[in-house]
Parts: sequence; C-alpha cells; structure tokens
Amino acid sequence: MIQDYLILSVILFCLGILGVISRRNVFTVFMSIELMLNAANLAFITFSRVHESMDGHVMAMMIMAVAAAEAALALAVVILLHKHKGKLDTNVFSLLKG
Amino acid sequence: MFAEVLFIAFAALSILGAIGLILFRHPMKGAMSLIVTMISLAGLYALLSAELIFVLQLIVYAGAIMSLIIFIIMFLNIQDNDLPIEEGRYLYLAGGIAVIIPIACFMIKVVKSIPAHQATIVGNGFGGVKEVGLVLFQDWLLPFEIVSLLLLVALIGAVVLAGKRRLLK
Amino acid sequence: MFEYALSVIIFLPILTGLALLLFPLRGGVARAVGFIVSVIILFIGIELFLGFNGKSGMEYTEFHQWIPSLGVNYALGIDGISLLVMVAATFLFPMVFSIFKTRTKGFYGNLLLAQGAMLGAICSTDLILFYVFWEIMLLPIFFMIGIYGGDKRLSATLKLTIYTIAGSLLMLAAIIYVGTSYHEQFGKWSFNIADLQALSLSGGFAITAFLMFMVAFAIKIPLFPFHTWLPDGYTEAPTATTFILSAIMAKIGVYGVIRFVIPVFEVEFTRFAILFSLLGIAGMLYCGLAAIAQKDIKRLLAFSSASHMGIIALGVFCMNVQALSGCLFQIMAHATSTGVLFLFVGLMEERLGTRNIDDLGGIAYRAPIFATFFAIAMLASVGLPGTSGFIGEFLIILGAIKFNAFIGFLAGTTLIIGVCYMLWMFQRVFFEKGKERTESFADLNGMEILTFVPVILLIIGMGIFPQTFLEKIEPTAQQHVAQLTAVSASQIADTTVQNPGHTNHKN
Amino acid sequence: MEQTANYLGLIPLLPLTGALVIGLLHMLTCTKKPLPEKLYSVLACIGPLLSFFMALVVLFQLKNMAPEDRFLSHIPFTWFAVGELHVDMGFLADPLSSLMLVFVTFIGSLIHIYSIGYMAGEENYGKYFAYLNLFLGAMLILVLGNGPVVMFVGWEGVGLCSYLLISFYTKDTDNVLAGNKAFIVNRIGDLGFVLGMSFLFWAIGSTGFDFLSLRENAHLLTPGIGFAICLLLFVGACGKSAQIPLYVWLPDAMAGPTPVSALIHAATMVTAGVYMVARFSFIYSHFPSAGTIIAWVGILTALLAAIFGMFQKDIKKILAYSTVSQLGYMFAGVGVAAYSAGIFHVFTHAFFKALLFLGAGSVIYALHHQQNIWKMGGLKAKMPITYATMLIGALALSGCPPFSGFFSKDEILFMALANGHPGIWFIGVLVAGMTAYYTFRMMFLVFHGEARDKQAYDQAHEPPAVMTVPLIILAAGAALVGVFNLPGIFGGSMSVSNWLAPSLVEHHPHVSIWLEIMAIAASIAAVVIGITIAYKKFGHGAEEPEFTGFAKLGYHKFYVDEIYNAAIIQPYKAIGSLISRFFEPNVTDLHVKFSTWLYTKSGKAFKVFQVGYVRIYAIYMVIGLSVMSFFLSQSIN
Repeated sequence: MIQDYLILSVILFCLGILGVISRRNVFTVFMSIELMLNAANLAFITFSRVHESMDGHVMAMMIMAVAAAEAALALAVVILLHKHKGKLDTNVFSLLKG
Repeated sequence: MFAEVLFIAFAALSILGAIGLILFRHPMKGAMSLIVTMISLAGLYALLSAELIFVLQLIVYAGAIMSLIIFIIMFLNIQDNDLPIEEGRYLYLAGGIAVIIPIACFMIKVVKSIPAHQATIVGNGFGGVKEVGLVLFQDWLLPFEIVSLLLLVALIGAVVLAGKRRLLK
Repeated sequence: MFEYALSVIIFLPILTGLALLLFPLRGGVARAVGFIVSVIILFIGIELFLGFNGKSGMEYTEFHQWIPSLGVNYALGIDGISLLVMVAATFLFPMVFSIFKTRTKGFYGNLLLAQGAMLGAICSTDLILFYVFWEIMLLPIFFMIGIYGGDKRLSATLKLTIYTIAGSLLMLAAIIYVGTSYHEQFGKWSFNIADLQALSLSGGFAITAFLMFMVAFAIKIPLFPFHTWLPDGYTEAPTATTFILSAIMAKIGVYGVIRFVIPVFEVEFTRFAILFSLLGIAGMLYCGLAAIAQKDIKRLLAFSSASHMGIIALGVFCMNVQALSGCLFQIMAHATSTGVLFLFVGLMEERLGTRNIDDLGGIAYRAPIFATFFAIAMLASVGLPGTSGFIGEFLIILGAIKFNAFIGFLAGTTLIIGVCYMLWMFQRVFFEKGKERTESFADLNGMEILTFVPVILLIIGMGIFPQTFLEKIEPTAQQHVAQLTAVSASQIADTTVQNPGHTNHKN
Repeated sequence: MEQTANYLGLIPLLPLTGALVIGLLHMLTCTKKPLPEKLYSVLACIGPLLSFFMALVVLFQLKNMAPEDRFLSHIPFTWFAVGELHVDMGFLADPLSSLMLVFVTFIGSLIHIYSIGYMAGEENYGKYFAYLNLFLGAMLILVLGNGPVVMFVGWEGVGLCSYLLISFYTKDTDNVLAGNKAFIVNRIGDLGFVLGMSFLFWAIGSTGFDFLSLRENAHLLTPGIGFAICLLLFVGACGKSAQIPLYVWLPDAMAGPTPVSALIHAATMVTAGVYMVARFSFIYSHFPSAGTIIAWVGILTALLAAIFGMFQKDIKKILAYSTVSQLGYMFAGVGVAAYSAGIFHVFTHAFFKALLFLGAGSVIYALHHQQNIWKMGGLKAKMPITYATMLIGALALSGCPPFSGFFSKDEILFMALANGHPGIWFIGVLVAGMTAYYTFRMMFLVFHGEARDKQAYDQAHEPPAVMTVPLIILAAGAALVGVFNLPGIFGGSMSVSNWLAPSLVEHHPHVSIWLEIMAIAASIAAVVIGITIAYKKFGHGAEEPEFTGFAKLGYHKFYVDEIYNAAIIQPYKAIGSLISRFFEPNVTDLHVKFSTWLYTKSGKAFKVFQVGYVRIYAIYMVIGLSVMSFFLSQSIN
C-alpha cells in the first residue's frame, strides 16, 4: 500500500526529469519541475501518514510556498525572455558555451 | 477495497496527465494535462487522510499556480510559430528514458526495501487544519517565517524583472 | 622572555603586512613601518641566535593544539638545521626596506607577509603547519612579481606559481600518506616531525611519496631539471623579490629536504641519494655554463644562483656531516653573497635604467665603494677563502669526495665555472672604458653604505670565524647523519646477507 | 717539540692591516681629491718592513733551537671543526717556512720601496699599494700556514691579488683579460689542490689536519690514493707555478706594472707551487713515481719556455718565459726528490729574477713604457747602474759561476743525475745553454750596440735612488746568496740544505766526485756556448729579423694560446650559448611545455561538451545521477 504511493511518486518524479531534459519549450520545462515538486510532496505526505506525524504536511506546505515563489520568478523571466528574444526556447540561453 | 480502486484510478490519471505534459507540443495542452495530475494528486492526499493538504493542493496548486501559468501562456498569446522547433524530440525522449531507467530502478529498489506497512487507522483530526496549524506554529515557526520572507523576495523580484520595460535600450 | 619569540617573528610581520595592505598609507610611511618591523625582527633574530646553545634538539619550542582530532599542532622550534635559515630570513630583510624607495605600500606589505610566512615555514615542526606556511609564502611572491615585476612578468609569475603549486600538491598528497601510515602504525594521528621519525615506511607507496616530496622541494630549490621557472622568475621579479627568492625561499626548499624528508624517508633517501646528487651536479654545470651566455646581468646572476643551489643541494645528498654542515652554512653564505649581488644589480638598474651588460662599463672609476662591495660579494660567491663562500663550498666538496670521488671531482669544477662568468661579467661592467650611460653613476650614499657594511662584514666574518656558526649547527647535523649512516649500514648488512644466497642459486 | 710563538700571526696581519687601511683611504678619497702619495708610501712600507724584521726574529729564534726541534707554532683560534675535520687558523714556522718568510718579506719590502719611485704620479697610487700589501699578507699566510687549508687561504689570496694587479690598468681590455686568464687558470689548479686536500683528509687527516700530524701519518697512505693525491696537488702547483699545460697565464700576466711582475710573477707567488711540493715532501718522498712525473713535466716546461724565450721581443715576455723555464727547473728538482735544491733555487731565483725585472722596469721607465727590445740599444752608457746590476742578474740567471744561480741550478741538475735521471739532466743542461743565449740576447740588444730609437734614447736617464738602491741590494744578493749552499766540492757545507733538513724528507745519494765535476763542467760549457752565440749574433747590434720556420713557430709560442682558445674557450662559450639559446627554452623546458600543451589540448577536448545549452547540462547531470544510481543499486540487497 505505502510502497505503491512511493512508487507512484518515483514514476512522477522520473517523468518530471524526462520532461526537463527532453523538451525545449520553457513552459513545459517549468511545468515538469512543478511535477517533480509534486512527486516529492506525495512522498512527504505518504511518509507522514506512515509515521503518523504531521511534520510532513508542514513540509509539503512549505514546498508549495516555494513553488509559488518559484512560479512567480520563473514566469517573470519567461516574460522577459519572450519580450527580448520573441522565443520560448531554452536554447536561447547559450552564453555558457565554451 | 474501495480505497484501492480509487488509488488505482487516481494514480493512472496522474501518470497520464504527466505523460501528456511531456508529450503535448503546445504548452496550453500541457498545462491542462498537468492540472489533471494535480487534481488526482489531491485525491491521493485525501486518501492519505491529509485533509489540509488536499485542500491546499486544490486551491494553491491546481487553483493559483496553474492559473497563473495558464494566464501567462494566454497573456503571451503563443502561436505555433512561437514554439521552438523540436526536431529530435522523440530521440531525446528515448534517450531520456534510457538514462532515467537506472534512476527509477534504484529508487524503486529503495522503496521496495522499506518494510511493508499496512495503513493503520489514524486518530481523529489527523491532517486537519487545527492539528497542522499547531505543529506549524509551534515546531516550525521560524522556517515558516523565513518562507514568508522568501515569498516577499520573490514578489519583489518578479515585479522588478517583469516590470523592466527598457532593459535593452 | 623569549618564550613566544618565534610566534612574534612569524606573526608580527604577517599582521603588520596585512595592516599595511588594509589601511590607506603612503608608500613612504609603509616603508618606514616595514623597516621598523624588520629591524625589530632582526634584533629578535640576533638574540635568538646568540641564545641558541646548539646541544642538538629543538629550542624555543612552542606547542599548542590546533586540530586535535587529526593530531595537527601549532608546534614551533629551532634547531641546528633551521637556525641559519632563520638567521638569513631575519637578518636580510631590513636591507630591502632601506635601499629601495620607489615602491608602493602594497609592495612593502607583501614583503612583510613573505617574511612572516617564510619564518613560519622555517620554524614549524609540524608537517601540516609547515605546509600551510609553505603555501602562504607563495602568495605575496605571486603578487609582488605579478604587480611590480618587469615587462614579461605575467608569464613569469604564472610559470612560477603554477609550477610551485603543482609541486606543493604532490607534497600534500605525500603528507597525507605519511600521516595515514603513522595512524596505521601507531594508532593515533600525528604530523609532528619528532613523532614521524619513528615511522618505518617501505614499498612502492613510500618511494612514490618520497619522490613527491622531493619533486616539491626540487622545484623550490630549484634542482635541475625543475629550474626552468627560475631564470624568468628571477629576471622579471622586482629586485627585492628576487633577493628574497634567491636568498631565502630557495633555501627553504633545501631546508625542507633536511628537516622533513631525511627523518621520515631514511631508506629511500639513501637509495636515491646518488641520483639526486647527480642532479645537483648537473644543475650546477648546466646553469653555470648557461650563465656565461647571458646578456642581462640579472639573468646571469639568476643562473649563477641556480648553479650554486645545485652545489648546496649536493651537500644534502652526500650524507656525511661535513657536507651537511657545509650545506647549512652555505645556505647562509649564499644568501649573503649572491643575494646581495642581486641587490647591487637592483641599485645599478635603479640608477642607470638598464641591466644589459653591453651597455655597462667602467663603473669602478665612478663608484669605487660600490665596486669594492660588489667585488667582495662576488668573491664570496665564487668561494674565495677568507669569505663566507669558501667554508661552505669546501666542506661540501670535502663531503662529496667521501660520498663518491667522481661526484666530488665534478662538484669541484664549480670553483672554475663560477669564476669564469663572474669575472667576465665583472670585467664588462666595472672595468674597461666607461660608457656614456655610466658617466654619471653615483656612488653609494651614506645610507646605502650603512646598509651594506654589516653584510660585507658578515661575509668576511663568516669566512674568518665560521666556527661561531658551525658549532651551533654541527651537533644536529651529526645526529641527522648518524640516522642515515645507520640505515645505510643496515642496507649493506642486508646485501651481504643476500649475496651468499645468490651464489647458492647459481650453484 | 714545537714551541709556541704568539707573534707569528702578526707577520701576515701587518701587511693585511696596511692593505685595509690604504684600501679604505683610497676607496673613500679616490673620486675626490687624492691623498698625497707620501702618505700611501709610508703606510705601505711599514707593514712589509716590520714583517721582515719579525721574520728575522723568527729565523734567529729557530737557529737557537736544536735542529730537530725547530718548529714554532701559533694557533690563534679554531677556524672550523666539523666531525672529524678540525682546522685551526694556525701558523707554523719551521726551517722551510722561515727561509721563505725571510726572502719573501725581504724582497717584498724592497719592491715596495722600488714601487714608490716606479709608480710615482700614477693614477690609483693608493690602490696599487693596497693590493701589494694584500698580496704580501696572503703570501705570508701561504708560507706560514700550518695546514693545507690555511695554506690554501694564502694560495687563493695571492691568486686574487695577482688577478687584481695584472688587470691593474683596467681601462685596457687586454689587461683585464690577462687578469681573468690568470685567475681562471689558477682556479683550475686550485681545483686540483682542493681535491688533493680532500683526498688527503679522508685518507689520513682525521687525527689532525695540519702538516705535523699529516707528516706523522704519511706512512699510512695506500699506494693508489697516495699517488692520486700527489698528482692532484701537483695540478695545483702547475696552476700557480705555470707548468705545462697551465703555464699560459704567466706571459700574459706581464700586463701588470713591472714591480708586480718582479714580486708576484717572478720572485714569490709563482714559486708557491714548488714550496707546496716541498712542504708535502713527506708524501712525495713515498711516491717517487709521482715525483718522476713532476720532474719530467718540470724539465719539459723548462725546455718549452726556453724555446719561446729565444724568440720574444718584449723584454718582459722574455723574462716571463725565463721565469717559467726556471720554475721548470725547480720542479725538476723537487721531482727528483732534491727538495732542498729546489727550494734553494727558489731562493736564489727570487733575487736574480726580481733584480732582472726591476732592472727591466727601470729601462721601461726610462724609455717611457717602451718594452720592445728591438727599439732599444746602447743604454749601457745612459744607465750604468741598471746595466751593471742587470748584468749580474743575467749572469746569475744563466748560471755562470760564481753567481748564485749557478750553485742552485747546478745542484738540481746534479741531483737529477745522481738520482738516476740522465734524461732530465741532459735536457737541463741544454736548457741552461738556451737560457744563457736568450738572456744575453736581451742584454746585448738592450744595452749594447747602437741606439735604435734615437729620440727615446736621448731622453733616457738613470732612475731615482729609490729605484736604484733596491737594484743594488738585489744585485748584491744575486751575486752572493749562492755561498749559503756551497757544496762540498767548493769547500762549502750545504748550509741551506742542512738548515732545511728538519722540514723535508730527502735522502742525499753518495756519488763519485768525478761525476759531480763532469756535471759542473757540462753546465759551464753550455752556458759559455750560449753566451758566445748570443754575443756573435747580437753583440755588435743587429736588426730585427723576419721570423721564418721554426723561429716563427717559437715566436708565436707554438700557437698554444690559439689552440687553447679554439679547443677550450670557444667550445665553452659555444656550449654556454647553446644551453641558453637552445637547451633552456627547448629541451629542459620541455616538461613545462608539455604540461601546458596537455592542458590546452585537454581543455579543447572538454570544450566539446560545453555546448552552452542549459538542457544539455541538465542531461549531463542526469547521466551522472544515472550512473551513480546504477552503481548504488548494485550495492543494495
């Protein structure tokens, strides 16, 4: 039972990674990160249930808060990107090229 | 029995939603399928008797954050030709899966090694607003305050970043 | 009263140096401060030297725990091996401050930092502490060459820094190896050199660690063929830096070998001694020959310095008390002769704006005092009896002859090689007809004479009364050599035991 | 047993102090108004004269002791002591060193006095006397040193002063080069000395590294090492005393002022090698084969230098080659184990050669620095004192009885014959004839015949008394000192040899008196023939000939300098520049170059991965994570 929840969390997390590394669309990448956060949340809640302690719930709330902050900033960046480059492609950021 | 059926349904939905997110080309569709995942996760939280989180998942995640994302997508008025041309998308996907399988295997192995634990019946009020609130404001007060600061910073940052009109001039 | 003298001479310059870097001061003020500090240290150094009784063993020891879990301590002390290096590092700095005026405060701050770090490396008896100071030492040098050096300073300073850091990292690895093997053998952590002496290392790892140590020190000394940073570094560095590089920093390399390598790696040391002594000889010959072809007087001195360092290093590898004492003595003698020659060249450059030998000539007619002082330092550098250079060279050659007659013979050729390029240079710079440039060369002024007279007296004094110095270093040298000879004796015993076995096999 | 004499150290110290005082005075004043010459002259002469009187005191003190106890020592302090090595800064006066001491201080004082006249009006007057005093101090340390190391101090010290004085006129590059040559060649010899000394120490020096202790232990030397020590020390002597193959510096050394040539490069310093061999006679007497090598090197040098001397035209060069030639005799003497004969020749040679040089100096002085004998002539009338004294010197040099040179040289040749070296004896006699020839060639060309350069001749005059008086004193010495060592055949008792006996280890062979008479007759005949030929050719004036054939070869000194230049100096420089131009940047620096190359290359190789796209970096991260997970999952279960 518990393991099933955790396995689901793992699967979602891996799908999130997949989204980050295989897509170039900024929005999709961003939402994949949200997905990974959600997967983590699920694991927290599950463990919280197992241990019958509500610290996991608190943690999940914090993650939500972080996710909200992240969303605000990331979307601001996306707007800037769109404004200056007119693109939604992560490959626009290539200043790191050696 | 009923809980198990529900679990399987929610799990299937959330996975489908996640797969949709990865596969849809247009972010709007992706966002929609992510919302499916979010809602099914909320259902799973309910199954885990986390009432407050269930509510918050629906309100904050599925409600606030996702609507913010969708709002921005619509605000930018994204057309098909705005989207990046991702020719090797499926190649990347295949490669990604190949790379991820060991990670998944490893994590699943870890999960399997956790001793099986049948859900016991939890006491009354587990995961309720009051109980979580008590924990939050007693044990987790300082982190909570710091998170609020973080939100404030993010707020200001977002305003500064998005508000710069003449950045490149 | 002198309980904390060593800490004082280490940290007074470091703290003053940092203060100079931090506070906005004019160059002149910084120079005055630096001069005062270095004179204070000079007096402490004299006091330490006079108070040292030389009955083999550490004196002026200080001991505080630093990282107890790893057995790293703040342990300081002076014995016969470090005494003369310490003396060189304390005695010679005031000269730098009193001669060169045209530098900014950053330069003086870095000089003080360098002095403190060098003294730290010289006085520490804990490997880790030594390593820390050893690395700190490089920083001010890096800045001094990189900021205040000559035209090609950037490549020179990069070469020097990367080269020495590469060597130091090898040494760090070896230090860790030594520490862990001590832990294995004795069940506790210690990096104190007195404890590490008890180690018995063998096998491939020990040889590798030994070679790593040797490479680190060989780069600093510098031993052939690791010397290639030296000509560029010495030439591009501002003269004061060249002076401390050649007079003190190079010596710390030799000192490190004696202090840390010999006690820990007796077996490997005796095994590789012949190889390293040949390297010393090769460096002496090679750099001595290269010196004759130099046009830049500073570069010529740089090669000459490298050539002498070869001989000094040879003194370490000969494994007898004469050579070792000679080497320790020569450390000081070389600092006062070749080091001081660098200062003279710096003065010349300051006055004439050139270091090219072809542009110079006839300085002796314009500046007899300068020429005389230069000549005395030069003669000490070529090892004329009656000057400090002779005692060291003679003892080293004497020891080398015992070690291996052929190496002794080759070591002896330093007498000839040194004299060839030095005389040639002296002739071109000081004699012959005066050139236009040198017409207006001003002789040393009162302050400069006052600065150099003590050194000149020291050169001659060390040549006539070397026993004052030798009697303090000899017991420790004796002890060190006794250790090595015990090892080589047991090796000989091993081989004699093995030989019958071999013949049995043949039968 | 030896006695202490606490004034011995003062003997070298006095001239050294003089050097210091004069040097400082000169150094501080020379760029401004120079101090008066009189001050320097007085200061300069005090030290040598006092040393001379103290040397006499030493001599008489020794004379009053029993012959076998004639050792005076003075050890002011321990110089350095490391392990078994214990070297005292100590001084030893025994018959050998006292003899050297007396004549070194005597001739040194005379030449100081002579220099007052010769150097008058020169620039750097003070510097000259500072160097001269320094030289005397170093020479006295060499003579008095009680062990090889202290001796080496003086040994190198005189080399330094020789360098300084040869290149005294520093404005002329050739002079400085001559000085450099002298110093470097001397250093080659010093290498031999140091190595020999070191071997000696490890062989027998650990119980005491002074001459007396070494002498007691000399029998412990093993043949191989002893032979090597003998040869190495002889290399040192070769350098200092200008023997084959290191003689080349001495002729060039004539670039210095003439009194310097007289003092350093004729009378005292160059004989230090002979002195040293005699000092080590306790070793050399154990190894006659090494002695034979020395003797042959010596006599061949004598021959070679005599050949060169016959064709020179520079008056100082002629004297220089004659010095080399006489030094060859001395080595032949000490080589055949006739140490006292060798030392006695050193003694007499000091007188007549100093005399000849000073006389030549007077001539040069009178002719305003003209040194070419083909530009002189007929000076007999103008400079009678110089002529008379130089004639005595020339006769002594040629070995004409009864002048001093005859007795000393003849003793050497006779000992060579007596000790079974007829070849050396024969060459020696031949060289004696050649010596007589070139000496009188010089005398005839300079003093007889017609004046070749009228203008210079008219201005020539006898030098002032301060220069002629030393000449007269030396002439008296050159004529008479032979009587100190008259052999039995002339009714003497070999007093110098007997005096030296306690310091030396030598055996006097007994041979028939007829052999001795025959040897003497041969020598005299050779001398007479030599002088006659010279008189025939040059006695009535002659013009400068064109040299051809062998003469040309001799005039150019067999092109030895050129050969050395091509075979040693040029390759040395070439190797130097090869190293600094080619090896240093291209070969030795190779490992540095290689590592920078490796860094650059590997940097470029890794650059491929730096595509710049964030997603790709994420992929790297995930790949890393994946590999890590793979290995971690192996360790689970």
